[in-house]
Amino acid sequence: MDQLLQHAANAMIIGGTYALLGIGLTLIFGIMKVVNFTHGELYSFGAYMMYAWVMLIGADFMVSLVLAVVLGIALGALVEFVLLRRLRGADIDTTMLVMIGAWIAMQNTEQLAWSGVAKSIVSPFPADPLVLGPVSISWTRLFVFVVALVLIAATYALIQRTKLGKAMRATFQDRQAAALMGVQINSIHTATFALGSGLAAAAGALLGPVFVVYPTIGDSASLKAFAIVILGGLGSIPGATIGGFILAFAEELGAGYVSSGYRDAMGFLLIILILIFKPTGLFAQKERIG
Amino acid sequence: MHIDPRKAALSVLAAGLMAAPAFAQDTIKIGVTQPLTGAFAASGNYVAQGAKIAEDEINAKGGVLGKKIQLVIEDNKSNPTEAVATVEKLIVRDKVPAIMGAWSSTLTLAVMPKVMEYKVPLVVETSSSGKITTAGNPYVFRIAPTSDMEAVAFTPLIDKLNIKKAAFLNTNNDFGIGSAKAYSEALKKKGVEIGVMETMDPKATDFSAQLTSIKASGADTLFVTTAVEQITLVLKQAKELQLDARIITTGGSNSPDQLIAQAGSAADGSYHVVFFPPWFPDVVKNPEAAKSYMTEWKKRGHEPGGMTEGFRGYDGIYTIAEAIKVAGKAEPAAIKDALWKVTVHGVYGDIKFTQQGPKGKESGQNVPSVYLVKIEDGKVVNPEL
Amino acid sequence: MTNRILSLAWVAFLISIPFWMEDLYYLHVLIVTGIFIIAAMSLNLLLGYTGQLSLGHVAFFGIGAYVSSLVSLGFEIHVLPNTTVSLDPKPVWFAMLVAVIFSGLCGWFIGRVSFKVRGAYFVIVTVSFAEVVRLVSLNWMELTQGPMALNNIPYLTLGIPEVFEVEFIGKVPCYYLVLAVAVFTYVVIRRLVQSRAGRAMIALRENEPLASSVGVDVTRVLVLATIVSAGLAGLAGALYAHYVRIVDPDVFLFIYTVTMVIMVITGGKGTLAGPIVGGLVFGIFPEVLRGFQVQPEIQWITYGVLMILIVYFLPAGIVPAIRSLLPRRLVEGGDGSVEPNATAEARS
Amino acid sequence: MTAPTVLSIEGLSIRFGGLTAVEDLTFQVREGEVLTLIGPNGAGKTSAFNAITGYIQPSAGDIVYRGECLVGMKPNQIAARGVVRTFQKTSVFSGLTMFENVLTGLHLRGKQHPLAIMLGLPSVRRDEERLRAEAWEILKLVGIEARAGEQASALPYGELRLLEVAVALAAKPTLLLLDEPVSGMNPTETADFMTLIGRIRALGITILLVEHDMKMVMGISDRIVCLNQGRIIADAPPAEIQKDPEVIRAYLGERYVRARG
Repeated sequence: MDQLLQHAANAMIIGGTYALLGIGLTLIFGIMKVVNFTHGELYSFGAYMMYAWVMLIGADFMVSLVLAVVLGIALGALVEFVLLRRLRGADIDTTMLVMIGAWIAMQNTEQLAWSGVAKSIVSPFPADPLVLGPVSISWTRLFVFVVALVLIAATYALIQRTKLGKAMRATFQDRQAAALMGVQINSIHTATFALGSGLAAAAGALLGPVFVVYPTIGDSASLKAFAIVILGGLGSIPGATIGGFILAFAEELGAGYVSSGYRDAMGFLLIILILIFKPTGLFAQKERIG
Repeated sequence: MHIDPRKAALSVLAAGLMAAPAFAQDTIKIGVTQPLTGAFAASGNYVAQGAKIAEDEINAKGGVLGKKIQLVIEDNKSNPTEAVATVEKLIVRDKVPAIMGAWSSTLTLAVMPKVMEYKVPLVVETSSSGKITTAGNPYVFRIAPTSDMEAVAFTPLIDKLNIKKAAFLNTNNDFGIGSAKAYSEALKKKGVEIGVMETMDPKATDFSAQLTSIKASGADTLFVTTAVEQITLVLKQAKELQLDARIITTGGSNSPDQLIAQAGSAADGSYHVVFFPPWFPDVVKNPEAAKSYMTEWKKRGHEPGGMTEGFRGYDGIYTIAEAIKVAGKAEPAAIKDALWKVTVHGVYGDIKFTQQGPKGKESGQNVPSVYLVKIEDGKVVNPEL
Repeated sequence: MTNRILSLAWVAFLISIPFWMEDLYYLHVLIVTGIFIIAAMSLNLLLGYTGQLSLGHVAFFGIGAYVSSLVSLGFEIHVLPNTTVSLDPKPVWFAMLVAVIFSGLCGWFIGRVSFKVRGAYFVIVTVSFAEVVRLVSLNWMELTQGPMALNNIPYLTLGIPEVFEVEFIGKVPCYYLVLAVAVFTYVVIRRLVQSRAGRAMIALRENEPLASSVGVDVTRVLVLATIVSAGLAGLAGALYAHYVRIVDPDVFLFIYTVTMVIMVITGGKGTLAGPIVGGLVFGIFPEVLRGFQVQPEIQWITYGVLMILIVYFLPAGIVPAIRSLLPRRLVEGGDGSVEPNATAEARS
Repeated sequence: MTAPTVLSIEGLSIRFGGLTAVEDLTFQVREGEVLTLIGPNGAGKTSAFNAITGYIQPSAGDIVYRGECLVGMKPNQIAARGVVRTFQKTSVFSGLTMFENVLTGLHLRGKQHPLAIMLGLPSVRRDEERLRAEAWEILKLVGIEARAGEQASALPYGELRLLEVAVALAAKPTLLLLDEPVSGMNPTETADFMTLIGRIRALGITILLVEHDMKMVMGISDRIVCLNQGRIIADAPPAEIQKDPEVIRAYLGERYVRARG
């Protein structure tokens, strides 16, 4: 029982960042119809920015976190502006190929810039964990969890309460109608991609200090994000949020009670189950076939 | 192959098209394959840095057989198939007469059939799996200790550390599995209870699930076998989960100074099996070699934590250079025969090879020293046992 | 007719290479390139002809490599507490055959499951499939040795034991083996796409509703394409395993799928020559870069940028671009010519 | 007019969400006739077509073709039973030549096993030769053989529409459904198309037509079914339809006057 509680605590904490990753990807897909293969690179970009500011420049941890996210947003906007804008209206395969090319170029630029040796980021939190009965949680992870929840809530508020969010939702529902109503589709696309990228960078910046940073961390982040959005249904934000937590629990319990080697396989097992029993994902808003 | 003038002309053309860079043969090339990227990148880079120190020292002293040596270092990306490709390239394209590599046991085991196929000697500087020298590959010469040697050296310490119940967390590759096997057998012989044996993928970064199970098992000592990147994470995460068990890392790729730098207080209280203790250079067999290496390492501004790893590359290159000297020519077969005759006063100790493996196709195995160090209050100390 | 002569000249040139290529290393590069070209040709069947962007293709390549290795090495696994399944080592040619069939069966299974969904879902499902297979190969250590890799894989021997045997070890025999398999693959794919089945695949790519209105069974055709494509990819994987003689779970990495995709789209998807041209470009290009002492990262960055540029500026690929420059007569044939007496009227 | 019924629609209803496209539709098509469905836009004609050919599932009702229920079958299964359609929006394989389009349309007539194809058996080569000859026949029948080698995407509109019919004919229909085949054609082209329909009829193919061009409808139909708002308001030969007050009110009125004048 004690062990289960500890596993559950571990899962909740990782689930928060998974949800961030998933929401970012699902937003970009839902609004832009782009399968974003660079998502994981934004994640590792966030983590490397954290390393650069905290470890190389010596900036304050919190300031660095904000900077990493802001730079992630900027990089996302740049990618959208340079690569995707001219492809608006192109079919999904074309944009996907471009994103794969961008992914390769970005990952190897990172490898060139930071070398293949893993970097670790020192966090300012005390090393002794918070102990709650049988469960112990490090302060760093707790911080990660809280920030992730705040970011999820902020994203919800942005989409539900602001003018930008309204325009994004309109674009999601019907791009042509939105354009007719005066929504600047170009700006919405840039904003969406920047926001999604910012969330991925935030996840990377948060988890960087928990784990280590190396150039290919983005790959597994991308794969996890894919699994999460399939679980939740492409384009569904609540789906991505809940999907993130489901994936984290599946992984943690699978690793704890089945076999640690299959930790990463759990997400894909879930995908297969979902495909068999509910092919539209748990929270899909639109028909997926066709 | 039959050659006629026209074909020869074509081949010149083709060579020109393919832009083959031709090097003048006034150097002796030595091949090195190391994981410079990927899961073992930190260690691989340290070994390569150590090898370059040896290259420069040897060349500063006039080289070998009147020629300078030239290292051709290839990145095997921590991947066995890539490792084979690098060896293929080193032998077929660069035509090196000897190779040092390939860091991890899995990588070394992967390249062994290739060196046998091309009959080029391989000096193994790091790998610890027993299989390497018992596979019947007469081109393999290992200067690093095997896991069994480590375990034998460790046995007297079992009582002193008062180990009652042990748990294992190791990578699921030849290095980790071989080490866990050797240590668990040694522990069992001493009557120690073996609890959970958890494994991890060499690329994994989150061990909270494994550590939670280990914590629940109630072991008093946890043996961890992997490279320094993962050890850092294991120490940090063990502290986060308040794992009380004493952590002992095996295999010598643990770079204690780097652990102190990166894991901070989480490293306190952990023990580490190393093959070179730069903190007390006077206890080693050849202090002059050790000090010369250490001075140069520091002078070059390399990561201090890498010193316990870099010396492997340093010794490996010295061993090959010495064999070339003894052989009198830079040819694979001659170097292979000469390796049986050399004695190198290296950082590992006095390196010389004894026969191991099936009769008639023995591999060479060196018997180096093994040390156990402890991290206390952010410093490496000689544990008082 | 011109086309046939050109093809034969091209094959004759390829056959001649080992006679004048002095440096075995370049032969090695050509062998590996050839294996990837076979895989790319098989991918082209799905990507180019049926128009399905399958990004899990490396799964079939890797399955072929693992199956062929395991059958030729033999194995023993414990499935249930008291049941062991074991297989004694089998001849390599047999192992390769099993690999092709097994990969084809995997193709059938994946086709049945994943063609329920299209578009982005299909892509993600195929990526996931490759990842699942990689994780299985990594963790089912009793069978696959996990990250320790399957080592010492035997090489192919053909002929009658102790009478006449060819051993495919070393560069020259392996080169000819790969060349023969590549020609075989080309012929199979060419026959397929120029037949009723191939036209049905192209019909799906061009206009799925119309295709089904004239009686094309969408699922059946897609599954057929996947089976053939998977089987040929498995063959490429088996060749790879018996050439490099080691397989590890990284054979399933996404980057290899990407390499195949780049080859196909650079050369020209949906053309027979496309994967060959693309494969040669991307097989030899890294060696040229290496000749200029370019770091591997820069090489990969160049790949990525090239891929983007091709999608922007040469979306159909190199082969169609060249074809549109050449006078038509030279490049006739290829993709289905008209009935003889129609040709003159129709294409004059 | 006592030919046997080949297609029988019974109580067909089609709903999308809350919207009813077709309501309780019942009519029969008889062997060898040309039956036209008319009605204002949104009357449910195309939805009925889609349901008959399996592109959408009806919410209720039966579709029986020569004694076999088509409901629940996939389009290709329905095509295999001889019911083939064209699409309202021009739909060809635009990347292929005209000849290749028709050859592709011959899918159902081919007899080639995948293994035989890959082995390159002579039977496959013979089958291909046969198919090519048939494709050529169809191009000639439709009258577009002169441009057989041109890519479909480069064709003028009128020929594209003919190509659609050729592709459908290639599937060897016994019942051909044409969805507004002459929309956008000029009068000469329309007249030519009417003679083409005559040639198709002569082959013994039954035709179900949706069309707005009243001159053509009145000229070639044996019988006309008029739909309005998802329901049948008339089912009669052209001469009677022209006089039917409800048809005139709902749909025909102005159009017909224009077509006559």
